[in-house]
Amino acid sequence: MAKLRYAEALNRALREEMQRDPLVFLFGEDIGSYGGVFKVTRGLMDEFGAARVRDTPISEQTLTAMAVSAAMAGSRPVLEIMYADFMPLTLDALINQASIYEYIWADQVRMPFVLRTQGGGGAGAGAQHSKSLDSLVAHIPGLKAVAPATPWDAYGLLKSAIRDPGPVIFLEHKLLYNMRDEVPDGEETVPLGRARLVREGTDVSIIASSRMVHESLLAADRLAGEGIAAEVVDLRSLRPLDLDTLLGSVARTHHAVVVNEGWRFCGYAAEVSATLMDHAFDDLDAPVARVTMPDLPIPYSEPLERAVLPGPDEIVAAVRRTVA
Amino acid sequence: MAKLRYAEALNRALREEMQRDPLVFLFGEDIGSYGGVFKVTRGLMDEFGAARVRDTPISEQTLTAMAVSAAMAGSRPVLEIMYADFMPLTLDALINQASIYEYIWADQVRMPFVLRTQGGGGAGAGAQHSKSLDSLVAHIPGLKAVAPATPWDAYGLLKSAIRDPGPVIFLEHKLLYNMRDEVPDGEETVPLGRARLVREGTDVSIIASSRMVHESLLAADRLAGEGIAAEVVDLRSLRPLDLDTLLGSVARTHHAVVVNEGWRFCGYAAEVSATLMDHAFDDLDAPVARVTMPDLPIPYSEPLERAVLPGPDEIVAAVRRTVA
Amino acid sequence: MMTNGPSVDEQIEIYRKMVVVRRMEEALGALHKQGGTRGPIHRCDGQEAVGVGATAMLRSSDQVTSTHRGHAHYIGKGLDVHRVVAEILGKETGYCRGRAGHMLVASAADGLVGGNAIVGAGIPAATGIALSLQLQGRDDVAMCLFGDGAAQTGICHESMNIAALWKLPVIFLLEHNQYGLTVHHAAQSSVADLSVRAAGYAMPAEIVDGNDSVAVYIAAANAVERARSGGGPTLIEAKTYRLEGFSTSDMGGYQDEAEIALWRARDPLTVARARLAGEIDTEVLDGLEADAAQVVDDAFAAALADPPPEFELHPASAAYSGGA
Amino acid sequence: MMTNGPSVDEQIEIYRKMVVVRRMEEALGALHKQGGTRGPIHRCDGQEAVGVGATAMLRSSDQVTSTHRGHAHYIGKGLDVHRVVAEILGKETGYCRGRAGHMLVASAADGLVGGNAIVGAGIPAATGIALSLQLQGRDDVAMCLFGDGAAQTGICHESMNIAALWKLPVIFLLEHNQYGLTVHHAAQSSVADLSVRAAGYAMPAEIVDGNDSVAVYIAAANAVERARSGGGPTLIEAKTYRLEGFSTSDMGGYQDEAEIALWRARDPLTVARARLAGEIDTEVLDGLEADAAQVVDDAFAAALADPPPEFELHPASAAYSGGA
Ligand SMILES: Cc1ncc(C[n+]2csc(CCOP(=O)(O)OP(=O)(O)O)c2C)c(N)n1
Ligand SMILES: Cc1ncc(C[n+]2csc(CCOP(=O)(O)OP(=O)(O)O)c2C)c(N)n1
Ligand SMILES: [Mg+2]
Ligand SMILES: [Mg+2]
Repeated sequence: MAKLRYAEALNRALREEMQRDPLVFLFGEDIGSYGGVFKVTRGLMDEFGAARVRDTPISEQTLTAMAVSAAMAGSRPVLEIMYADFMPLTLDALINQASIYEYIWADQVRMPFVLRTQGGGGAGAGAQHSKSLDSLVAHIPGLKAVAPATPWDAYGLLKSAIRDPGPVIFLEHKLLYNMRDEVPDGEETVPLGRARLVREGTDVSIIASSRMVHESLLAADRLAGEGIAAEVVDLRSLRPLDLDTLLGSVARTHHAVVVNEGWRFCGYAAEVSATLMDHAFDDLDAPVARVTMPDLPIPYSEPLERAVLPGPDEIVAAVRRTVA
Repeated sequence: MAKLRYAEALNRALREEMQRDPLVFLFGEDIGSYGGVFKVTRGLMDEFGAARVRDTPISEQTLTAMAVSAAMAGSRPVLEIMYADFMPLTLDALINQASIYEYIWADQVRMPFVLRTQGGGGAGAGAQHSKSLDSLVAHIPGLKAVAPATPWDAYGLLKSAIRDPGPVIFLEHKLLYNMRDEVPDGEETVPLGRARLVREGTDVSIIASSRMVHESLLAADRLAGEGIAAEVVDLRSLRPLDLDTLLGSVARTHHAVVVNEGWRFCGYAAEVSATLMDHAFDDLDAPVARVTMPDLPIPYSEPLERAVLPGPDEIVAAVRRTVA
Repeated sequence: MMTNGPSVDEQIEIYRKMVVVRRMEEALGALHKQGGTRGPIHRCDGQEAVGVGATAMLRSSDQVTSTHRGHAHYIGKGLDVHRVVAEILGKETGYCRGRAGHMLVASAADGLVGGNAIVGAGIPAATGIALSLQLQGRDDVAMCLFGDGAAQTGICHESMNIAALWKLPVIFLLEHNQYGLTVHHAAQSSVADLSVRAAGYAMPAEIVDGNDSVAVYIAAANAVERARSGGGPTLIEAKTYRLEGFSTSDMGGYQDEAEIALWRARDPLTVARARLAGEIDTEVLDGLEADAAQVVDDAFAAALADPPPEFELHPASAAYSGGA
Repeated sequence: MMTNGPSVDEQIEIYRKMVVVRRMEEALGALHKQGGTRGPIHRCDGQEAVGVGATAMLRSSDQVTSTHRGHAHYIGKGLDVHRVVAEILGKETGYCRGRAGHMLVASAADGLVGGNAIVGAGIPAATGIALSLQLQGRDDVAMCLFGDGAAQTGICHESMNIAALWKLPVIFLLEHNQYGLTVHHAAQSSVADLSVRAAGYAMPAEIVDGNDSVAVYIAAANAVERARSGGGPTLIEAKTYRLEGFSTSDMGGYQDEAEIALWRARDPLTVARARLAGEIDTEVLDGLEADAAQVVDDAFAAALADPPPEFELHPASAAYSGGA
């Protein structure tokens, strides 16, 4: 079992999938000779050539539309959008094109493409380079969306995403790229659409994804010291949601706290809360708590950024209120 | 008290605000000589000239960015985006620009602009001209979003929106433009951020906006025949949400059904459900039900479109399940 | 690599298809007047020479992307009249089982993917297809037909830059019909001849008489030949005119009658017939016209009698549904 | 309307500001090495002649929009060095109280609104400001400085078309520094000289030596004069070079050493000083350089000692909060 950094795990997944399937190609800004500003595509242009690993102009809207149509024409494009903050530029191609063709054209076409991007705060990158816009992409029918929290899942989910017959939005996190952890030796994939029970507990279910899984684990450690046994569920897949795992957990704990790094209002945590309302109202002894960014742009200065990002303090406080 | 069509009420509001404030100007596709494809700006170019009522090229992304910056420079732009389906093209200007400047620039600037658009299905306009994307715009901090259901509110909210010191997204509905109803004679406005109790009832709160208010009223009529007294709340303002009115209603009825024409997953109804979970869990005798579009693109053919749009049947069924 | 003009046989086939399109448009207009259509229909009367002439030399494996005004493109690319009409009428027998409607018709088997009601969206779509064709080493080409209004969109610029940069096998076929919806091109475009912009991408360009199907054919054939042989993209600006207004919901009043008369005198059907009349018997042409009219009549009769689709949830429910 | 070059006094002031910027960049580079900065800093060493030369003739009521690489624009437009540095360091005394960070600095009072980390976003922003200025009958102008990478974005095209169509008082000042992030312009742009694209908007354009502040000044002054007098927009392409890589996180390796050496020999500070040396005593220049260095040293010393901001929820909570 090799230990790899999250960025290396992604790189390995890309390399293996490109070796396996000549229809896979990569494109995006600075992914070629430079190997990507987060180094995820390092070395791939040398191995696969400039046709299959392409540097592009700064044209996110068109690049995304091209990913959709190139997929339709038989390729398996993997597009890198450098920051999740630029996702608004991709949304016409996603909402008005990728989302509709398969259904509206009565299954005449498939669109097997992956849009990789990375979001999240904590790096002092400012209001236009730090956002988590999970709910924007998770709202779109016809798309899947995943957000790996570990090198293992980064590797396994990216392989599944590339092999999937439809569009997959792949949300990485800038603060996770250097995380080192185990990655399987074989060619194992991780199925899309399945959450992972990261830590068992009996008193409360903390439901999170991406970097917030690690913040939740820190919170769970602290809570254990107070005698509260928190279960931590890593959603991994934002759409479709793994309802069975969620309901199973809540049936055991009767309390839930949802943690998401995006904004609160109409954010991803609202959907998880509403879904639990739909399906687990009778299991719940308290309302589902949401721990999110406040509804503010992300400020630059360190003390300000620290104040708005959700972390163990906020999670612990929400759990205490919930189980009280 | 004049009876005006919804489109005429909007037209009157625009005319009066342009007369009142020379800084107000309108721009958008086909709004000038043609008077708008839904005739909302009819006659205004003749009255105010081509400088203040401008036809534009098809460049939504830039037009929205221009609304933001023209507002910052002292104007009060009112931009028409012809279909809400084109809102993805406006989102970079909204999320990465309009949303952030006031806070990030420490209150050095204000951005008093209005983005008018219209959404909704039922007109056979197909998957790219029928969507309701409420949650996309309601997710953005720093913006307000309103969705009038009546000529009165169309008139009064548009006046308030134009006078507001910040950005307001104004969501009209294509099937309401011909609705005729009372509009105040004076210069009355309707404040942003306040819901309206449309119909009182004791058994369930039906919470809706835009055209879904009328579908909810039809449902309430039918439910009355079954002995279920439904209260209907018209949100009017999607962001900020009028929490007091919602909580007051649910405290009386102990049951809630949220109706929204957008998609379900991460849709606007999820936020209302989650908010009620946050604040009214103990008041609720049953989970909040969501009545929405299924998570599918909107098909063209009439029987298919009718099948996916929420209407009285779906609302009645949801209420029955909720109060059962 | 200059192409000879189309052979007489080819000209006959082009003319036949142009007549089919014209009869279709007229029949749709008549049906609309009777209330037999749904949603606005964008007729292309007067522009048949572009859509049919530009696609006449394409293989079925060549890929065409279209617009909201695509009827001539559909028939030009070889789609079956009955199944096109059935789609426009929202029938189960339509190319997309009634889900698409007239603006979004697609037939993947015929290389038409597809109509598009987001102005400009066909441009990056064709560019992405061309990239896929190039990567797969196929010698097929992609062609997008788009309007003078669409040429003002950002994605047009981004696509042309990328296509020229990567020498993609794509033909940009601009149907300059003088208007974008109701706005004259002089109020949308800073230049009268849009083909001057090609120099900004070091791309060859040409202006042709869009009402002369032979001129369009020759220009397109040269561009197709260039694309197929690795010579990269071409911009063709076909000057033409929309004789029947923007759509069936157009209330008119913004066009100059004299201008319309001028163009009507240069009706592309008249031009094509006059040219053929020098080569073959007029009885043959009369017969061909009668046959074309019959094909259209039969198509409408059949389509009107066809069953509507029945609603079903999409089988690929994982992608089209957020929850499990 | 040809402008004479800048007077000697103006040249001295331009040179002084260029030295200030260079010392700032160097100090930021040194501070970064010590771990004293947060997030990537985009130095503009080598480009000072553009940012300072192009803004030297502007009034404080003229409006400038900038980029992620805006330090020379900030100083050129008259911002205070200490408050700029304080903002870059995230201090309460910064122009935006530390919320913006170095990529987003704005000073509305100085007509700088503002830095922007969405590539290209300053272009429609300036266009919208110009529209507002025109509508208000002010004779101020708007100027956007943007990069060769930004010129490939769709909003650049849309903005130039609109600005030319409406004869807006805006100057498009393209800083062609050969790279967009790590990608050479030859891999991003289909043409080497981006100014050729101006013909596509019937807009005057000019290429200038971007390392010669006098040449930049003259071109900009002519364009400003044209804009102020109702002559509409101009595109100026200033050829220059980024001497210190993309940002402080640039790992290099993609640039040619010989190319860097070539440009270093034409350092804009050397060029400006050499020209001034013919006009005034070198002791004066030495003194000026020492003064500029002192100003920067003092600014850093003060800013480093300044207090960080404290987090507070935004007072305009209605707009920045979804709930009541
Ligand atoms: C992005 C977008 N903006 C606006 C519209 C509304 N609209 C539909 S067609 C049209 C005019 C298009 O003009 P042009 O490209 O010249 O095509 P034509 O109708 O002349 O064939 C407009 C503005 C749209 N469908 N999509
Ligand atoms: C919309 C968008 N896409 C990508 C980026 C990432 N990015 C930041 S700067 C940059 C290069 C910009 O090149 P150019 O406009 O030439 O400016 P320069 O850095 O050379 O000053 C890129 C791709 C971004 N910030 N915004
Ligand atoms: Mg047109
Ligand atoms: Mg550059």
